[in-house]
Amino acid sequence: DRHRTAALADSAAHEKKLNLYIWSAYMPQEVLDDFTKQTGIAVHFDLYDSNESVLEKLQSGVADYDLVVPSDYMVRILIHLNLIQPLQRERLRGWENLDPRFLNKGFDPGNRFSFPYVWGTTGYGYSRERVKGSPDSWAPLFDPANKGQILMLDDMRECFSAALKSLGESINTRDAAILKRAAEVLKKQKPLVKTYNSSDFENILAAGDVTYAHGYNGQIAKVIAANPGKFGYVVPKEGATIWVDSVCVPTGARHADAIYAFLDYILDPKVNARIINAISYASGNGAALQFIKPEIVHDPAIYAPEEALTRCEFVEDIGDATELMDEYWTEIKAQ
Amino acid sequence: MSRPHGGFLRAHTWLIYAFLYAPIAILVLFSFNKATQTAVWQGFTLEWYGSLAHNELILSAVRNSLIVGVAATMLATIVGTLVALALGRYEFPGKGFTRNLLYLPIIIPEIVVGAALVTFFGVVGLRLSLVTVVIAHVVFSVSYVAIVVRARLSGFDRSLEEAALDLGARPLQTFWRVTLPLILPGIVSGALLVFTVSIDDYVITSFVAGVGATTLPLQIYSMLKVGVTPEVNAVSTLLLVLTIVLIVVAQRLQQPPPEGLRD
Amino acid sequence: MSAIPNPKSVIRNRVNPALPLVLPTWLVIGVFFLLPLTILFVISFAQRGTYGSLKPIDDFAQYVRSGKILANYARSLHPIYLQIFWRSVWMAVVTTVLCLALSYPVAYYIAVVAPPRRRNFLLGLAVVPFWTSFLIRTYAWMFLLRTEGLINRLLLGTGLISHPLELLYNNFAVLIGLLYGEIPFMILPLYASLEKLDLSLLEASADLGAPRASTFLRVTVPLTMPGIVAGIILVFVPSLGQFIVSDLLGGARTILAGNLIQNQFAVARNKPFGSAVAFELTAAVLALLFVYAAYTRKKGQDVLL
Amino acid sequence: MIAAMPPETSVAIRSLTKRFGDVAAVDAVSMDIRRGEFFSLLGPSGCGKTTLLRMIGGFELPTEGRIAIDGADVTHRPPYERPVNMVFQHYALFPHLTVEANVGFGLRYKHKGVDRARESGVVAEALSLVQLSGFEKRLPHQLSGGQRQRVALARALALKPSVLLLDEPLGALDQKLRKEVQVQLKHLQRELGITFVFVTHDQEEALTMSDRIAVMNRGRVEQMDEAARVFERPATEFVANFMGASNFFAARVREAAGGSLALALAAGGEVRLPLNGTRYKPDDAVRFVVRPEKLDLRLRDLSAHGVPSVAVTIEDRVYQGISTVWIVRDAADERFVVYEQNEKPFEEASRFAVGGRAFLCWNPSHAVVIKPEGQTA
Amino acid sequence: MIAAMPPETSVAIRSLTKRFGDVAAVDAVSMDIRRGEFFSLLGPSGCGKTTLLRMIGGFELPTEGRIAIDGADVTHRPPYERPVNMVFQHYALFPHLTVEANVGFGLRYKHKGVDRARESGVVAEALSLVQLSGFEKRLPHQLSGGQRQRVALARALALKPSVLLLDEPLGALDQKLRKEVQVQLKHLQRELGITFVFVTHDQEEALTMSDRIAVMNRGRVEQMDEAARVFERPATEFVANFMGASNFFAARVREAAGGSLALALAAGGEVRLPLNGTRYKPDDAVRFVVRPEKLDLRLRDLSAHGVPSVAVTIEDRVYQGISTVWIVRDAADERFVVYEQNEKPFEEASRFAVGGRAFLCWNPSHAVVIKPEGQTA
Ligand SMILES: Nc1ncnc2c1ncn2[C@@H]1O[C@H](COP(=O)(O)OP(=O)(O)OP(=O)(O)O)[C@@H](O)[C@H]1O
Ligand SMILES: Nc1ncnc2c1ncn2[C@@H]1O[C@H](COP(=O)(O)OP(=O)(O)OP(=O)(O)O)[C@@H](O)[C@H]1O
Ligand SMILES: [Mg+2]
Ligand SMILES: [Mg+2]
Repeated sequence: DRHRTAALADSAAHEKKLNLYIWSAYMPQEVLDDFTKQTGIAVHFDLYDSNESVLEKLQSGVADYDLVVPSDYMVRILIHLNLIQPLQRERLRGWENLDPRFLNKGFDPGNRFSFPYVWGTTGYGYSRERVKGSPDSWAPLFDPANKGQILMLDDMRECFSAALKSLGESINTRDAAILKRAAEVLKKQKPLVKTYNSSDFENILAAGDVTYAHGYNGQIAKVIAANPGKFGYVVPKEGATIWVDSVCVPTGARHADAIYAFLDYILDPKVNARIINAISYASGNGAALQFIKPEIVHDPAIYAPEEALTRCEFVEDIGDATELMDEYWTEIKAQ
Repeated sequence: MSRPHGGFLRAHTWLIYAFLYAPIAILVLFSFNKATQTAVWQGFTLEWYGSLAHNELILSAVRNSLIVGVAATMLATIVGTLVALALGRYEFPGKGFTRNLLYLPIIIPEIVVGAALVTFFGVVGLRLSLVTVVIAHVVFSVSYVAIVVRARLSGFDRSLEEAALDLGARPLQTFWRVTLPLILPGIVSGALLVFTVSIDDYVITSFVAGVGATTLPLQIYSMLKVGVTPEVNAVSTLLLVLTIVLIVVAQRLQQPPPEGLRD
Repeated sequence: MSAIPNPKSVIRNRVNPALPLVLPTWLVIGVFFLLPLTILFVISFAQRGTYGSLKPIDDFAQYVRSGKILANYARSLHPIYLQIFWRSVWMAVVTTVLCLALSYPVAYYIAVVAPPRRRNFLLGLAVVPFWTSFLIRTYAWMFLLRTEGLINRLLLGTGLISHPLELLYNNFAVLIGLLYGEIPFMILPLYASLEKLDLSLLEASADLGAPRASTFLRVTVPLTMPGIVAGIILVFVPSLGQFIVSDLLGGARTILAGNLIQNQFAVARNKPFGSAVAFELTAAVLALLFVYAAYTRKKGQDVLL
Repeated sequence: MIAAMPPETSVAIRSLTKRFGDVAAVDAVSMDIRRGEFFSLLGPSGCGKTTLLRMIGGFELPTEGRIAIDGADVTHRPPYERPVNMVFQHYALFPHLTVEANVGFGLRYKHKGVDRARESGVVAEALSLVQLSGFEKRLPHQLSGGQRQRVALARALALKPSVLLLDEPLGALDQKLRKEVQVQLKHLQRELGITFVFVTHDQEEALTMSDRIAVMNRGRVEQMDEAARVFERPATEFVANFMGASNFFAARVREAAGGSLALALAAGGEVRLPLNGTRYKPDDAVRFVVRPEKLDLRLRDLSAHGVPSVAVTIEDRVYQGISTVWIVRDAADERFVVYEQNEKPFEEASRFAVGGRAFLCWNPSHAVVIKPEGQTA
Repeated sequence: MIAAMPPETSVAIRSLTKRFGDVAAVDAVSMDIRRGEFFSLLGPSGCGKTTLLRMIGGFELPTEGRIAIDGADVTHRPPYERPVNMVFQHYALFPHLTVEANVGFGLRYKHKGVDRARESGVVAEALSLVQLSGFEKRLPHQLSGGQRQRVALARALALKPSVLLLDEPLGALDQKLRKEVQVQLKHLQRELGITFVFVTHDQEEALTMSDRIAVMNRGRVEQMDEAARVFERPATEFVANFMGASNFFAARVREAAGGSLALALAAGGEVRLPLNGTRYKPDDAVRFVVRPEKLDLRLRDLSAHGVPSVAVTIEDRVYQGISTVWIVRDAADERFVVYEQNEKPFEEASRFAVGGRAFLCWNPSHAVVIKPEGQTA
């Protein structure tokens, strides 16, 4: 069946058409319009709400997308499952614009399959009104004093990462003993947690239901912007998870020409800056930095400070340890 | 027959309706909310309706949802009604099997159905699109119709159909002119159920939707990452108003049947 | 006049007229549901490989002998999971019972008391709320229930309570959410079978001295049993698999069967285990239905499909 | 409490009216049904019998008027609070219950805490009464029409209420079974002293069973009287007609004395009726009726012997088993019907030929002067 | 095609059986119903009339046996392919359709492409036939019992089928309306030459309307014969009984000559019956029956005049309007019933007192010797 898809691909290769599968609010319409104006290539795009959607769609082999923007760990999986194809570097102009800090990472050594689009961190947001001083570690999220004031992401890996980091361990450890300790921490933490939520945690923070909200920088940045001076965002000093959403080309993507035309287009610093200014995420394109609005570049909730970054890790698949972790997680939730 | 308890029943009914509409009121309220988050009230505005007008994403999502909803409802209603008739009327090989076949889609968790379906489409090489979405929806909603219509059929006065046949109507004509009108309430209920599950299905759709097949629920969930904007409330509100208007109109158009022993 | 179905009527006896009626279903569900499901059923005996793919089985015989083939099912019987199942079932039962109790009077009012020409209208009103986004509705509920939510504000304002009630992020909230979501699935089937209720039978019962309650229990309920059962099935089963409600309103602090499966598929990416759990659940529910069907057949009624 | 209600009254109805839209199904009906009496409602299809019964039973709220049972005003009481039971015209058997369960249905309410044993005893009794022993375990849809009707009957009888409402309870039974059940009903009614309000469309049934009969027409009561009187002395043309006394004679008063009334028949000839003529003035137009079985066909004119005799032509002859029906016309072309019981010994089979002439004779005391159509008693 | 079917046969039934579980509702019934004849099925409740009719109509598949209509075997044809229409015992009116629509329902199938105008014409005609003009727009549940039945009747009549099956079509009508509809039906049947298969539980109705009658008992046919003969010459005790001829005399053959049969009554006394006695041997036990209306009560013993006379005691007297019923017992304590039409002129009101003695006389030619119970014709 894959072969048939490939055959189709050749025929469709020169079609002036592009199907994008991407997180919402990652691609401003006007940029796409301009691209279409310049190249005559019509861009259609659908949105997904989780990396797993990408995996499912590509695994089905009948999804017909030309570009996807999954997160780091998913990139590794997609590579492993041959669901994305190597980039034809020679057809790409502007590779040098990419920020070296996010190249050649574990999930895609040598970036044979992907390049960074935007990146961010998972720390926590807090209410400046209720918290005196400015917290800088994971401690408050595990502090009984904050009972009922804590929101944690409803996400196994992120919660374990928080716990592991607070224990000074790697978030990708496969060591059962360490995982057990982390689980203990989370078990102890549960009574303090008001709610686990990864869908609209920012609103819950904004609404004042909780004081501390474990979460992705993007959403929390929006809350901070909407309520000037009321909220803050922390990338704890013990370190946190960092994520990069990378551009990949699915195996059997059919509109080769369009794809590379588009990749060139978004690798262009000015275009990239336009995108970033519109969506206010941190860009994986270093050269674009100079064109990006300063308030974005200097917002710690968007561009995490350098020294914090050094202590951050990417989430990676931990193989069979996943099952163990999952069992712990279930226990924690079920207790 | 005198029915003094009608009062209590009416009161209870309206209470339940209040319960059903309480969150809807909030939903509508927030479509006029200045704030971008759905959690805090920051004053009145109409901008969301304005921005909705040129939010191609949401609009096309709505379009898709309606297409899927209507298509799935029609197909599922037909298929489900037919099988209900078969189950209610006839003895045939594989009757028990059919029964359980119909229970499965309801029993098996959506996510499993979704995963199974997408895998299957992959195997047979059926490109994901609105079509696959409709198929999926029909699959899991046939049962709703079947179950409701079947319930309606039990205790059906067969002598009425016999009378029709006796008067020369073929089975099909008998069905149209006698059976159908009499089981219509069941069919309507079934159809309403299907549309209700279809129009708001997220889990399964998220698996089987393909290029250009983003339905409203998918659109909304995808917005989670950046926070759902009140545009969604706005569009929901519009749809709500539309449907209610339609229902009221239909109600007006329906000529009052002669009052009977019932009321 | 009471219905006189004719068990041996000719309309039934002609050479199988049922086939054209069931064929579409067999096609739709058989092809697009049973086949896919078989795939997953097979998968449920496999093991999760790295990156959530399936672990290749090099020596099948060995795989069977070592009992690995049933590993997933074995694992799902771990007390922790059993506890989860139990809690889910309990939740579902409570939901279903409350749902039935709340919906029956409504359905009765619409189908029997309200003037016929208003029935469709009322029916419509009962379902349209559910044509809006589930997520948004749930957010609305959160807005109503949260500590600084509308309800608490009102209660505080009226001085009925001195400090806010914890309405959100607990089982109460989950129950509200489940109830809310399932009510139409109870009302509609009930309506369908109440609408054809022969009122002269209620008269007869009343005439024989049965007070309203008895008439209800001995005549109305038995005659509408098909609708009741349909409603129970349509409510109980889905609320068993629900997970988003308990995540958002319950604060994801407890985990139900639905979440468990969801997590296996989406987070742990352990399809084999997820499927195993799902199929176990399915088997359990089917078993329940069988028991019930057998029971009713014995009593010569037909109230199931 | 309803005013002016004789103590022995079981069911008192006062100006009761029921309208369906603009149809007045029951129109200002008043009656006192006596305790323990067998009271029949007779009338053409659609005249309001069922509706009246349903209001007594409490299944329809009257548009106007009041109903009292055993002295208590029950106009707004629900059925289960009325000491009455009803046999429904369309049976209303519970389709989900066996014959047994149907019949036993009401017992537990009637006598609280009745033990299973007694209950099944009562049920068996009621069923044997309607000759359905052996059908206990059947479901209604497995019964024939008549069997269903009998189950409905048994169900009501089992409760031995103080007032029993029966809506054509024997309609679907063959004459033989019907006669038997009639006897049993009558017996039961006497024995238990139950008040029966009986709707039937069968005059003979009404006559043989009832103490009193109310004949209804278009929602109103035309005549209410002892069974025999309604039959022998119809008050209005409608009643006369409905009771099958379709032989109307038009005449003018010739001479109105105290003890008798001399009339000149429109068709010619004169008759003397032995009744108080003082209410009439000479030349008044009057109509009187003679029942078919009370008319006799003769070959000779008997007026000489003071027997009213009208010359007629024989138009038709219909064999009816027990009797033969003769259709004849007089000079004024009025149509008359004569019943003649078939073949008593020593009477030659048929003295008259169709087309032949004969004389219509009757016993003057059998002539009933009636009010013109419409006017009610 | 069914063997040995006379050409003029409209409905041919051959050893037709229908079992419900172990109940044989219809048991090996065979009959030829002639084209254009008015054929009645008579029998007690539950004897299988409806079931037989439903098989002819095509609503029940026979367990055994065959049915042919107008020469074509239709045993396995669906109802809509049979040239028959049925008036259902329980009406089976379409609750969602107006009276009009109910009656008009079948027209479009009967004559393809019938225009609205003609259709409504037919409907109006059918409705006026059953006197329901003006009810066109009503829904069934807004009709009285009798009105519903009449709609059902009109619905079937509107199609003017070649065979019309009527299951107690007049059961819910009052006698007056019933008589009128009977006349119209009979008229219609003659005019259109429709074959009527008529189920009734009313002997008189059967007698007045039918050409032939089949009396059924427990699913079997006891006697099938001209209307009058079934009545006058019942073949079995069951038929006699069912036809209301409940006066049975037990006797022994004294002397069996060619022209007459001398019997010694069990109760004492001797009678001579004018019939061929050659079939009997002296001392045979025989039973004969005399219809109630053919018995006469006399003060004197008339045996001297060759009139059979049996001494009886008068037990009871029941007024029945048209006639009076006398219940009497003979020496052997056998019970007899005598109908006496009420008060012909010049007969003193009541010559007999309850408890008094009298003689039971009859015309020997009215005595019918019958087969013992069970044995069918
Ligand atoms: N579906 C059934 N299952 C079992 N027995 C049945 C069924 N239908 C009819 N019977 C039985 O068959 C017998 C004949 O029924 P049928 O309706 O033909 O009687 P009928 O002659 O029409 O009586 P009626 O004059 O009371 O209508 C009855 O004893 C009845 O109980
Ligand atoms: N729900 C209704 N709506 C309108 N008219 C009705 C309704 N119910 C009864 N009627 C009318 O009221 C009149 C009396 O009906 P009812 O049933 O009392 O007649 P009935 O005397 O019982 O006749 P039958 O002897 O045929 O049963 C009839 O003309 C009938 O059409
Ligand atoms: Mg009536
Ligand atoms: Mg019958």
